[in-house]
Amino acid sequence: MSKILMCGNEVIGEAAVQAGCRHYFGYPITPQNELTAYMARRMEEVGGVFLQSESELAAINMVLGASACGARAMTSSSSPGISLKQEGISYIAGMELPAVVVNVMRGGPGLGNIAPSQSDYFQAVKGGGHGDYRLIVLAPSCSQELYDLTALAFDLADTYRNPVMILADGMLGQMMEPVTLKKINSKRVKKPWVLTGAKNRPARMLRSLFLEAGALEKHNEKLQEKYRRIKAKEVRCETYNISRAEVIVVAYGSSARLTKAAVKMAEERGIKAGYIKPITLWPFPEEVFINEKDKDKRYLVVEMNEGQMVEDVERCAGDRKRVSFYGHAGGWIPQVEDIFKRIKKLV
Amino acid sequence: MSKILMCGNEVIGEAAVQAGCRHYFGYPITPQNELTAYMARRMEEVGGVFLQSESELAAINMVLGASACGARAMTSSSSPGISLKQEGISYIAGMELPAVVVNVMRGGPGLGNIAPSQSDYFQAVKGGGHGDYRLIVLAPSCSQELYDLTALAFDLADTYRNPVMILADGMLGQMMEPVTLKKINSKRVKKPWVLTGAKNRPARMLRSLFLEAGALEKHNEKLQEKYRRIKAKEVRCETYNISRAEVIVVAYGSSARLTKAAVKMAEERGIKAGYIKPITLWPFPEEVFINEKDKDKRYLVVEMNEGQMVEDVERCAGDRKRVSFYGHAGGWIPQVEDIFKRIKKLV
Amino acid sequence: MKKVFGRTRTLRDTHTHYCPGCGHGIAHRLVAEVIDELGIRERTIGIAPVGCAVLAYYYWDLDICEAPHGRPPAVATGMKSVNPKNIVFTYQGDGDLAAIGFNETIHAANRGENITVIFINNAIYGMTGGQMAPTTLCGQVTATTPSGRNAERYGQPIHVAELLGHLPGVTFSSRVALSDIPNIMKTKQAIKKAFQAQMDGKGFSIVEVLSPCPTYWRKTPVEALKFIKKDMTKIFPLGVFKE
Amino acid sequence: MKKVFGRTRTLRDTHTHYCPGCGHGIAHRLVAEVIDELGIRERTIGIAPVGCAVLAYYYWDLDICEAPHGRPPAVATGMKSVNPKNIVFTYQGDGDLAAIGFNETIHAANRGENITVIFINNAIYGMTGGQMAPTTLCGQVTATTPSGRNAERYGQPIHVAELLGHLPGVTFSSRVALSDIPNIMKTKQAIKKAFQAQMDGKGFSIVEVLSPCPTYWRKTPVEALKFIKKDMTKIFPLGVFKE
Amino acid sequence: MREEIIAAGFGGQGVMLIGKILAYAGMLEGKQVTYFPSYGAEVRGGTANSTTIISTAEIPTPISSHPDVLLAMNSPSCKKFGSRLKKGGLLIANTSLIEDVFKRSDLTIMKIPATSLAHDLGNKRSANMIMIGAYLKYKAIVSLKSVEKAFSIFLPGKKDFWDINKKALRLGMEYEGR
Amino acid sequence: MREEIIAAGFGGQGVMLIGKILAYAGMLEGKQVTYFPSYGAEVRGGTANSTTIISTAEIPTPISSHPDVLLAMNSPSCKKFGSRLKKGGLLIANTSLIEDVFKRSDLTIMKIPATSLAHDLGNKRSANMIMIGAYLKYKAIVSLKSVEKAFSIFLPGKKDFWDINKKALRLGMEYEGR
Amino acid sequence: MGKVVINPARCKGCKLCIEVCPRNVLVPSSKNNHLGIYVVEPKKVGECTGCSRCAMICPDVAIEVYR
Amino acid sequence: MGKVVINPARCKGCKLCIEVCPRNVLVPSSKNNHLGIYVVEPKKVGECTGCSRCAMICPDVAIEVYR
Ligand SMILES: Cc1ncc(C[n+]2csc(CCOP(=O)(O)OP(=O)(O)O)c2C)c(N)n1
Ligand SMILES: Cc1ncc(C[n+]2csc(CCOP(=O)(O)OP(=O)(O)O)c2C)c(N)n1
Ligand code: SF4
Ligand code: SF4
Ligand code: SF4
Ligand code: SF4
Ligand code: SF4
Ligand code: SF4
Ligand SMILES: [Mg+2]
Ligand SMILES: [Mg+2]
Repeated sequence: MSKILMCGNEVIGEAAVQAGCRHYFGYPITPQNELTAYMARRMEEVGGVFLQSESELAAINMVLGASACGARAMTSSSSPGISLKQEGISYIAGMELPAVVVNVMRGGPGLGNIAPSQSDYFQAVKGGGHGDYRLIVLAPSCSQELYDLTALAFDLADTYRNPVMILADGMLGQMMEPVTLKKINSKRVKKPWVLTGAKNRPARMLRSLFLEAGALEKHNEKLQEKYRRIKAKEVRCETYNISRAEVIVVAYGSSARLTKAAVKMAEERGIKAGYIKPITLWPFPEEVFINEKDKDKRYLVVEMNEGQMVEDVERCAGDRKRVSFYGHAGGWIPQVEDIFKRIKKLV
Repeated sequence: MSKILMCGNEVIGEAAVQAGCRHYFGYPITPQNELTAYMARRMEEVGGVFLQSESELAAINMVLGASACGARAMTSSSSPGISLKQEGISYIAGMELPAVVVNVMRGGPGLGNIAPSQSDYFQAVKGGGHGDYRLIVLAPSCSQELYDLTALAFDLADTYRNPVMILADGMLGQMMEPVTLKKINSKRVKKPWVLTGAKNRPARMLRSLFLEAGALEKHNEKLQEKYRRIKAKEVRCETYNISRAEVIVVAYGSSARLTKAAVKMAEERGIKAGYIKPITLWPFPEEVFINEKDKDKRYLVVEMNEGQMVEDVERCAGDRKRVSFYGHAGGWIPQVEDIFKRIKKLV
Repeated sequence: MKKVFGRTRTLRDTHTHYCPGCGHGIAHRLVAEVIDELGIRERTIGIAPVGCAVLAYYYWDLDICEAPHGRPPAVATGMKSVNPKNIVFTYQGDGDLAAIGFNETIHAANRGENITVIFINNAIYGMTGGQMAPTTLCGQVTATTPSGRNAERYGQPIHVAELLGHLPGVTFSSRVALSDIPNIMKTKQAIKKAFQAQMDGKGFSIVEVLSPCPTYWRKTPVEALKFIKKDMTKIFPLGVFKE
Repeated sequence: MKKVFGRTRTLRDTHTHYCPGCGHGIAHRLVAEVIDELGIRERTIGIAPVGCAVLAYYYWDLDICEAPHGRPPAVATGMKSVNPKNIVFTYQGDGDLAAIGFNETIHAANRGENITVIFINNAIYGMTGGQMAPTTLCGQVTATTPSGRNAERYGQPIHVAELLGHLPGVTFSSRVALSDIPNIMKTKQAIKKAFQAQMDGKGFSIVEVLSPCPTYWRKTPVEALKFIKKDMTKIFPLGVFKE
Repeated sequence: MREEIIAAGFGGQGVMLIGKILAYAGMLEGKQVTYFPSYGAEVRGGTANSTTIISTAEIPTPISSHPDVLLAMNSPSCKKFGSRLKKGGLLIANTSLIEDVFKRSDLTIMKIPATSLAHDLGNKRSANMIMIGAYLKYKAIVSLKSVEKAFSIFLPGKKDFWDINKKALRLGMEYEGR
Repeated sequence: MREEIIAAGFGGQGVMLIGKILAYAGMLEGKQVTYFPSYGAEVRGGTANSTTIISTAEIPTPISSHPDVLLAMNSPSCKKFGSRLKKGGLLIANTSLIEDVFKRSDLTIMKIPATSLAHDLGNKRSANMIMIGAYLKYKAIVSLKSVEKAFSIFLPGKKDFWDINKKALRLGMEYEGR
Repeated sequence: MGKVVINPARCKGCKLCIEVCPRNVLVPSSKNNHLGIYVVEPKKVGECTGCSRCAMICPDVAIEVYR
Repeated sequence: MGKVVINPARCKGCKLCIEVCPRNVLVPSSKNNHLGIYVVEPKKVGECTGCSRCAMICPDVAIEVYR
């Protein structure tokens, strides 16, 4: 299949269309505007619904409504806009509705800037909204993954009746690199909960409110049970040379691209290095760390933030003293050489 | 000083008034309505500003405005409303404005219910908004602490030019118990950054936007430097018997009340138990855990959620296998006996 | 003897959690009757608000969805975009629609979304314990206006039906009241017109219903109806503002 | 010879990031001149929007604060509550004010907050690359309406000045245009009236300024001004809607 | 010493006030106390209840799963909380509105038609005070004096009302309800 | 092989298109490529730039701190990026708008008055194509054929425009600019 | 001639029906329902015209009307 | 009699001033500023009345007017 050159934001859009998404609701924000614009064009072509909402709040709740009626629905934004969607995301998770939410992260906090960043890991992975819910969080690191993981996101969302977040950043969204637009065979998931009007069947309700004594506790247990299933089945992670490595670099998304090159550089210079690239940030690939019992291993976590995933690595690595961090926030992008230097320091 | 009987929400309000807060902006939500109503009454009495805003979004941004002009400003809400405030909180943190935000947590996710819960730990402590910012998070566990910590919150906010969150829950907010309304000697912090009109001085600007190359990175470094200072100076924590204990129970807020009783029960039955009650959830009392090097110690984390602070304990305890968790979400409140049973199991 | 008045199909036979004399019960009945009379129950989707009517899914035998506080018009927009043949309506209080959710209301109305909004204006936040609403009357004492709503601070009550009537996307906007039998009958007619407009694909329809909250008006149910008639309709005139 | 036209005190002498022919520059100047003529610079606080004018703090020599996208009226409300003697104004685009932030606008207006809003209606989201705004004209091609704004889907452009004019808390609401010299002079007068209203403690004042965005209208600056005159004012009539 | 008291009924019967008064009285007598209301949507139409705990030791939770005492003012709340009463607990039932009182042989049960008594007294709203009176009769956890003091704090300045409620308290204390 | 190219100028000069065309041409020739634009507020009024990387190996980052080539279309961008050029790098400067070209003895510098040449050609907007032509002359990383193919992808169907730009490309290739 | 049937389990005793009945058919009773609410009952049964006013105002749809 | 002074560092070449000048005083120049923009310059200098129309429309406040 031949490759084409599109910017990452457009790749996400095309993957959604190929995965059967016909309902997109969004509000412009840099650096993901190409995605909104792409959907505006493409939905006209494929007869889908594109709606520029009055705000991010409206967009996430339009997604809620469309999903409640059975559509594969999506919205996208960047950091400040995603913050505004937190209430809605918590509702969608609580109501067990599928939905795909794209965050093309930029520099924060506040208005920050529009440079690439990975500063919303905590928000995405630990829950920026209220309550004990979890998003499935997918972290692509190149255009091809943007395509493949976006398609996967819709299947996971339907399968688990859970919102899925694509956690990209301004670099991935703006960059063009060749991508193969494989045909996507979407999973057809039955949705016997969808609202269509109570015709020849009992009426249905979709809600996250459980006022009866003990009901919300039960509902939370049900959610947790689902999360355990997801943890058991959906962890995705790329590893390289970790059993022989002395230093394992851990990075996702954009910083993982750089990390790979740095690890290669280290190897060329005779250093035993490897890497772990989580693809699902939640569920986090805990087992990979737990399986590496060798106490002499050192972990270097590289993030384009001030240290967020590093806390998960510390938690899983057995002993946090083995974990070090390299990162900055606000548009900083690591250099391959600098990562390499950090690796060298650790051996 | 004589004690009086007020509900927890009112105690927070009175503490704010005593600490010199004269600007309150809020939107009703259960279980914190008594606080909003109290401020409506009290601000009339003391000549302050009470404003019921049209929404939580408006409320947090009114706080931003009032704080930018030098006022000790506060808002309060409960879980879904706090989710809506995440963008504003991220801005306030990015702009380095002092502010006090009260979250009287209820059951989630989504609409959930109005029963007590501790399900917003992650949101408060890891950052529900976008970007690498930190809130100072104070977790009171009784009415007296509601009073004392609310007063403290205003001082910390001014001192560090940082938003401070009071993380309470429906139980603390609704409960009445005797409290001493000590006179509060608020710290007077100079605010040479306040907007008053550029009279006889250069114009000032308050912003979180840093578009110039490298500027946002620098700004983030400045913030991190501040966070390190806070970590060094402001950790607050209550511990009991931890050096001799075999089992250390870790709990904050409402669940800490129950934990204390359970630890006492265990001691009475000859079990070596102790507890750690973090009062500042951020900065988290990491040192307390790190200081306890004895590998035989077991930690039991008790939360009214599905396991959130437990991740911080796992991170700090040296080896996560030593950490176990007891908790549920959705209005569940642990029983002293059950906590005791869990302690027993661990010895 | 023939039954001349009974419970309509779409209204479940169950106890409601509303206070004695609360207008929500009457409004629920009217909506259910209209739906049954129009024969649209099997293609209708309701959206429950966050407000006293939050449990509406227990009361209407319809497909129903929840929406975050204030967001029903956005949720309805999403729903309608999936299947335009569904009849989608929201049922919202004055806090829900005119405070936190006014932006969603205005924009859905301006887009001319083909949905129906039943707007229960009881001049108070019932659910949360009687705080000021955007429609609270000047001078009215509430939990958050202990000395009465002060126009200096909060301005005049917002006139939703009139304001939305100015938007071209709105096909029907009317204010009615549950103050007595003739007005209850008019309310039903207005609700019917609103749903009919949607069935005819005409765009956004809204019925503002002045509705009693005896509890937080601190009145008996009978006094509450009188209050609507005497005081509330003075500030909120009844009528059709767009048709 | 005497200087009869020069840069006013409050306008910093610096390069702006605006495109050639952008209306923001003219509007900035007018605001600065009014502030200087009224002699209020030293007690004025401005609030910059999120939009092309996000860097306004580099251009006005005033105390200035940022606000999240759409929230300037709420921020202004907070500010004004601290020191009512400060003159507080917001400067907002049509996305900022009429889309994401319309609720804050309406409620601040309805409360009659004693603030001044300069509302730059350029019928587009400039900052983010030319997407549809609530004020985009029907048929207008934008990044998100590749076949032109479709009234079926998005309804008619929102008429902010008229709509706000209906609210009793609003003391002054007017629409002006930067289309030519006489209208630029009228714009300045309107801005002056708006600030004067605030100085007199009269409540909420707003000036809606039709302003060119040559870049995303895909026109030359000269064509853009003609577009305002010919097309835009047809849909958005100039005038005073409340005084 | 530790006493956990639930007062329950429907909205408007004043069960919240019962709880607050008992808590305040406990505080006046130097005890540790907590008071916890039920609230929210539940309050409307459904049952309302409050929990008061009076203790000589610190109170870990203001919520009671197995109370010592239930003051039940209507039938659904009698059912709902009656089954949760501690063995040997005390149930005071407002028989005006409770037809078949919950049956448990391990309880002390006092039946008192508080609503009718209040009616006769001329103030329907005093039924809650009658219930407190009945409680004081059975258990001397707090004194009548403290209750009266607490009452004057929560409902100050309403002289007439005050007198009637004083009577109601006494009526409850005197009633023979076994 | 790995070539990092920055094209920079002000908005409207078509520096983004330069980057995209070079990337596409690289892809056509079976190379790994990335293209990264500068965007946002920066675009307005200020400088605009794009980075293209063409490589035989995987490209870890689309951003270049020390590019091999700079196509500078105006003065500020020549200053801004010229200092970051790799030792031995290539600077192609549009001398129509750059008066004093950045001085570094370790660079190959080509001066070409692209804007005036485009003007003379009858299409001001072709200056960017002239710059590409000049680049092709100095480095054969991609072929003229691939560039022309790429051009027809990004600006399809504009026959007239196409012919002029073909001429522009050749004009650049033929110009002697040392 | 009409008849009203009141479901005591639904009645909340708001008395709106009493207020609107033109024939004063309805009165508060001394019976209370499971919640302890004193419900309304028809008294002057013969007077009822079956006009349904009571039912139309009843917020709890506790009244059926026959004619 | 008037005079205009144009600051080339501020001028963005939008030509609005040219459009509004009643005396056609201003013309596009072939000089470009530091950004490479062809700025506007006064040509028929003697014609200028100092009416300030050009300055009033200039979005970049690049024009000073003397009279
Ligand atoms: C985001 C959010 N904010 C606030 C609340 C709390 N809340 C629940 S209902 C309500 C207002 C109810 O008033 P209204 O909409 O007028 O309905 P009513 O109860 O009067 O029928 C509020 C503020 C909430 N649930 N979610
Ligand atoms: C919460 C949030 N949503 C979206 C954005 C992206 N954004 C920045 S400016 C803008 C709109 C700009 O349009 P307008 O307000 O009309 O101003 P203009 O640029 O046209 O002057 C948007 C959507 C943002 N910064 N924050
Ligand atoms: S509080 Fe008011 S609106 Fe809510 S149920 Fe009671 S009477 Fe009805
Ligand atoms: S994009 Fe439009 S509004 Fe923004 S600076 Fe350019 S011309 Fe002005
Ligand atoms: S039907 Fe008419 S007459 Fe009969 S009870 Fe009802 S209101 Fe009275
Ligand atoms: S109107 Fe209905 S609820 Fe009210 S008293 Fe009559 S029957 Fe009972
Ligand atoms: S109006 Fe101003 S910026 Fe535009 S061309 Fe004239 S001088 Fe230059
Ligand atoms: S001042 Fe008047 S006459 Fe002189 S150049 Fe400007 S517009 Fe022309
Ligand atoms: Mg209401
Ligand atoms: Mg705009």
